Amino acid sequence: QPLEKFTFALNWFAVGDHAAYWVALEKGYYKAKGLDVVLENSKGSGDSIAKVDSGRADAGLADAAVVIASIARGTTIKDVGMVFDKTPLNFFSAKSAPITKPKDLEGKTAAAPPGDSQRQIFPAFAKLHGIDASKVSWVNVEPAAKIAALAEKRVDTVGDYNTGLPLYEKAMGAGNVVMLSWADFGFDMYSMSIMASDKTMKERGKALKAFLEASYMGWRDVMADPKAALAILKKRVPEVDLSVIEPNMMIGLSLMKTERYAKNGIGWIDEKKMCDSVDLVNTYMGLPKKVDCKATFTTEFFTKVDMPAAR
Amino acid sequence: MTYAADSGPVEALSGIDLKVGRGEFVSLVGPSGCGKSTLLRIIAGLRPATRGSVRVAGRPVTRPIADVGMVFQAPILLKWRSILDNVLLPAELAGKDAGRYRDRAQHLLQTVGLGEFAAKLPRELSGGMQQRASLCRALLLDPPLLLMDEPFGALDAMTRDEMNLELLRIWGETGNAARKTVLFVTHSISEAVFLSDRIVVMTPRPGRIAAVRTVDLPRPRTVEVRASAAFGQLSLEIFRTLTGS
Amino acid sequence: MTYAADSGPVEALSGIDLKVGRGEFVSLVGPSGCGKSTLLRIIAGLRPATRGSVRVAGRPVTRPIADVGMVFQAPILLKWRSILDNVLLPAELAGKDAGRYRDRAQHLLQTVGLGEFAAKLPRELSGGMQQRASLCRALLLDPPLLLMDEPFGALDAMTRDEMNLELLRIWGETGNAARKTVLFVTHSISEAVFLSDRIVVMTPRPGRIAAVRTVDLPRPRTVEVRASAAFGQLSLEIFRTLTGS
Amino acid sequence: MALFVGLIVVWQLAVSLLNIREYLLPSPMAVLRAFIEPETQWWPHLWVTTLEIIGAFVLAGGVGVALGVAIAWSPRLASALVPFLVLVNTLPKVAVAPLFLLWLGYGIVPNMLIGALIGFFPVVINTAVGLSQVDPEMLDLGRVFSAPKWKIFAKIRLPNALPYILSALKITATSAVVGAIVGEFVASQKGLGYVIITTQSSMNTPLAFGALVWVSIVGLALYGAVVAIARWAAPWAEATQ
Amino acid sequence: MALFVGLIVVWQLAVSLLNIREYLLPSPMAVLRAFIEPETQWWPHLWVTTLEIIGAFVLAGGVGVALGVAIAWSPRLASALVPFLVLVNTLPKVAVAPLFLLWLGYGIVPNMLIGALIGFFPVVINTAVGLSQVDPEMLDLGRVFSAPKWKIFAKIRLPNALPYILSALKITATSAVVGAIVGEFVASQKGLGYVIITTQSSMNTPLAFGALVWVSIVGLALYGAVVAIARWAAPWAEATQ
Ligand SMILES: Nc1ncnc2c1ncn2[C@@H]1O[C@H](COP(=O)(O)OP(=O)(O)OP(=O)(O)O)[C@@H](O)[C@H]1O
Ligand SMILES: Nc1ncnc2c1ncn2[C@@H]1O[C@H](COP(=O)(O)OP(=O)(O)OP(=O)(O)O)[C@@H](O)[C@H]1O
Ligand SMILES: Cc1ncc(C[n+]2csc(CCO)c2C)c(N)n1
Ligand SMILES: [Mg+2]
Ligand SMILES: [Mg+2]
Repeated sequence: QPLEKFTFALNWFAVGDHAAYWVALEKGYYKAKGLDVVLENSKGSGDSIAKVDSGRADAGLADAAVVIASIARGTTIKDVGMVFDKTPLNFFSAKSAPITKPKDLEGKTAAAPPGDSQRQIFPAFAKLHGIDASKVSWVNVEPAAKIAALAEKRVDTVGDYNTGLPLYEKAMGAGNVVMLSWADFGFDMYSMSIMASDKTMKERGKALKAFLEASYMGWRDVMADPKAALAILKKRVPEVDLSVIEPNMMIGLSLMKTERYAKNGIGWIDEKKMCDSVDLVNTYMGLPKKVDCKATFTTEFFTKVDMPAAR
Repeated sequence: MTYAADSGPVEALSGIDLKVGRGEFVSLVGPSGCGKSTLLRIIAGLRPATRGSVRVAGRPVTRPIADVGMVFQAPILLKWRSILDNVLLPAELAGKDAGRYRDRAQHLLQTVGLGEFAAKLPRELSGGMQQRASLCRALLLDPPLLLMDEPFGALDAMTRDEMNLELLRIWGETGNAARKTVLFVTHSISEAVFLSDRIVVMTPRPGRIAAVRTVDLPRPRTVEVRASAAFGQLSLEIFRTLTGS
Repeated sequence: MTYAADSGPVEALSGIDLKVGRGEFVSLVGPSGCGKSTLLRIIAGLRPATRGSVRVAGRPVTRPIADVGMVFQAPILLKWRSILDNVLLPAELAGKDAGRYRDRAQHLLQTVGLGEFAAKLPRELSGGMQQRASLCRALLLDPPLLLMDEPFGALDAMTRDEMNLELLRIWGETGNAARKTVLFVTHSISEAVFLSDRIVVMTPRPGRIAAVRTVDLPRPRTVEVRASAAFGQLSLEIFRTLTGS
Repeated sequence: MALFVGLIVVWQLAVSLLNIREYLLPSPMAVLRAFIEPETQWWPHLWVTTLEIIGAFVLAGGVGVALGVAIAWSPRLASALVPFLVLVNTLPKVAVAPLFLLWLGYGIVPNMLIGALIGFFPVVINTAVGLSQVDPEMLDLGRVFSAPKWKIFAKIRLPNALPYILSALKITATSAVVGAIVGEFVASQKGLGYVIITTQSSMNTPLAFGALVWVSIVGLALYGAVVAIARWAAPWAEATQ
Repeated sequence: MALFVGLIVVWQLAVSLLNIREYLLPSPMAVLRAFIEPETQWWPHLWVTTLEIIGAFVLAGGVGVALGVAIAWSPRLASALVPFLVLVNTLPKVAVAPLFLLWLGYGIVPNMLIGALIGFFPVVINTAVGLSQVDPEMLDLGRVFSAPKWKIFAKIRLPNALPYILSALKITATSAVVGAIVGEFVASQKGLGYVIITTQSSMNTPLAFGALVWVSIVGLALYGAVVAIARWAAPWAEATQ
């Protein structure tokens, strides 16, 4: 029986966040379910969403905030699984001028590519902590220049997933990077998620479900044996530098090893949290129309894959 | 004919009324800047006349005419082509098979003493050699009408005399082939007298026709004709008309 | 002097041995392609001689010499400059104050009949007019040595005669200013005889010196001199040397 | 003009008929709406970007001509400089964005520099080639009047190369526009590139296209200005457009 | 050559003395190590990118000359086409590349197209200008031999414009390199641009610079080839470099 082709659009170039898909590929989980999976790089969530929505890819990775916003702009995609259960949204700063609490942000200059959720959702974070969002001045930077912007003190802080810590430490020295993780300050919102198009959901539901299950099995294996997962990643994408990708992946895993995932399985989407996230986007992102929470996600294709016991 | 220019118009020609018969050899002489080159260009259809009209072979000239061989005052050789390929240019431009004209081109170059230079580039030739090459180019397609702007101006006396004889042969002075019609600009009165059936003498700018002289010297013209008293007399008369003395 | 080219070397000059005195007017005549232009270029230091050497004012020539006025065979006017600015070019190039030469330039243009054309661009001039403009350019700085390559080739007989007289005046035939040294290439034997102290006759390529004739006609040269029997005799002799007859 | 209108009609039809999503390619109508929407403050962005473009253009032109002259001046200089310039020009500028940020920081001047860096090469090459495309007889003319080499450059070679240089400036006018925008992509707080990247990543594509319309307007204006200046500076080099 | 060695020495010294962090600008030694590291399989990447570059170059050259001829051919065509081409060229390709790739898909051919899109403009402008820079007497020559307009174009205008076209091709050679890499930045599974962006996102800067070294080598080789071909195709247009 011939394999069914399934294209999965990653949200970026190879990083630790993507380890599971390479592991599932390497271990033949996709093949076992009759899928011939192709992993494609993208340049950010907008790019991966466009690919999925236009049918160039069948499913993909994207930040939930961007997924929600895109629905307001006419895409017909939905989140079908979650990657990070805890939010990775975060500000990095230098130890010499640390930003340890939200109030510190006032009067500072922050850099981020405009597409990053930190940038888009910041007004919500500011509101939550009663800081004046207009007192933070934003600089647009090319993703490749984010780290340099902070390391070379061109800005006071950079908004970036906390999974990026090892990259910043590589540039600035271990212990010289200060994090302000939004999750630590009562801000809970979905972020990295798996989305699929209506077309895939309607016409290829079985394949989608199979893909998700195999991917979660990949995640399970990554959690069980990160070293082996990294070896696979390195084999598949020899250009990565494991010395930073390893800790990068480990932080990602820490965002997944939650009560919720332990209970419901890897990739579970919690309706309340999702709807809260939609509310935030509706309120703060200046969308042309409000998005209905129901229209943004479905757990129809979810298969429970148990998370290995935390070690 | 008036040239419009940023620096003001220049009236180059005025009230030119001239009829040249088929097979006739007519020379134009006149002071520098009187409009000889302009006149040839108008006849060839390269420039529109500001006033008046030109007819060639009965048809009014409104755009470049066909079947004409033109020797410009400057050689205007294409610097990226060998001399031979420059001579072959008219065949290519007219959509003819250039290959079939190679022998003729080579032969023409031989005639003007450039046989060995066929493969050279224009810049490797002396001024006079370039001028001879451009003559060959004009002759390649054996056109019935020749417009020649000082074709021998850069040649030494001896080469020039040889070329004159060669031109008369090509024109059809001897033999019974149909003669070509030739309009020939020159600064040499004796050349004009030697070659022509008629000589048109022009006034300084704006060029008008000062006089038209018929040259009733016997043909074929030979060295003896040139040495004759009638030749000298005619030359002197033309000189006088030209200088207004 | 041998030109190296992809298509094989061309020997342009061979065994030239010539001494020109200060203030002398020497003409070069010879068949087209015999190396006259090449010789002038070598003397000016624009081309290195393959063999042998050239000395000007006692100094060996290894690079372009100073204080020389050169009229090239083609006018070579800069198309983006007006005629006046073209004539002023030598002053600018030599680092002199061009403003101080404006009157002289305008005057020179007047002399050659181009007074009204000072503001025109080169392409608005006829062939002969361009040549005259390039003559003015060579004369601008009043150089003691003039190298002239057929400066009057594109001119009608009458204008040419006027220019000849003007050149002699400039050279210093009359008056007691120091005469210029002139090397003058021409295809006109009578022009050479009329102007020169000596005439160098060259052979066909590779150019050698066939003969050097002293012209012992009285100066200042006038229309009468040209009509004299001695003039005719000399011209004929030169013609014979040239044609080898 | 007709072509333009036709193009816009085709665009509108394509979007309507093929049912293309607005976030991918908004219809001309949608772009127009975003463009004239009073909420968007275009002027500050337009001003910053225009400044950057003009600065980039002037820098690229000046440095390009200087380098072109240097290359044409001496073969030794050429063989040393050319590979280096080719190298600089083949380097994808976005890839070295962190270095820009390190050395130049962000703001108007760095973006000018990035724009100039993206646009200078055509001027160098065309200037060098143009300077070498001179009739040898004209050089003889200069040499015979014992002009020093630099004067021959200034009075003969350079004016002779002007059609080449002007041609390159037309090219560079458009590169300066792209360059300034790319500079804003690398790092910026204002400007049309900033608007494009910001709106694009929140999938507000109509507004991004509105900014692209401004970019095109500035580009066409600069191009038109260069063409006009070229015509005025070198009327003898009558170009067709 | 000497300049190159000098440059590398300066680079090494700067990195050592100024204490520049490796992630920003690795030392030449570090780059060399990454470059020759046997683990990295350069060939497949090099092959893909080289193909893209050559394709982009050939496309840009071909289409550019064709458009240049069209523009020089008729003033009406010019006034319709030029603004459109200027517009296309001022559009920052990085901004529209995702759109582009969405339509064309991913792979070698779309990246060739992006490269060609980035590189075609100099060829258009230089061709059009070159075609217009013909001595009017030469046109008279063509017309007097009753050549049809296209023959005058083919036999007189075009060879006469060759120095311009060749100059533009030199420029385009480098643009094609940047273009192919930019295309790979947007979407790719292979190629030097892929290596750069992948290594950059894991801060493996020495390897990214290793890829940049390859990019430069390919760029210099293509440039050298164009110069050599130019010299062979138009020996009369002796350029200085
Ligand atoms: N393209 C042009 N633009 C403006 N004026 C021109 C142009 N061509 C020629 N003229 C003017 O027209 C007049 C006649 O020029 P033309 O070239 O016909 O003279 P000519 O008789 O051939 O002179 P010559 O014997 O010196 O070649 C001159 O005054 C010249 O200045
Ligand atoms: N640049 C060059 N490269 C190669 N050969 C050349 C070059 N210039 C001249 N020659 C050759 O040198 C010889 C002499 O040329 P030169 O121009 O000196 O002749 P000339 O006596 O001035 O002829 P003319 O009276 O026709 O102007 C010719 O055979 C010519 O082909
Ligand atoms: C280690 C690491 N580096 C860069 C990114 C890129 N990135 C940061 S936020 C975001 C989503 C914006 O659309 C993306 C793609 C990443 N994910 N992980
Ligand atoms: Mg004339
Ligand atoms: Mg000569």
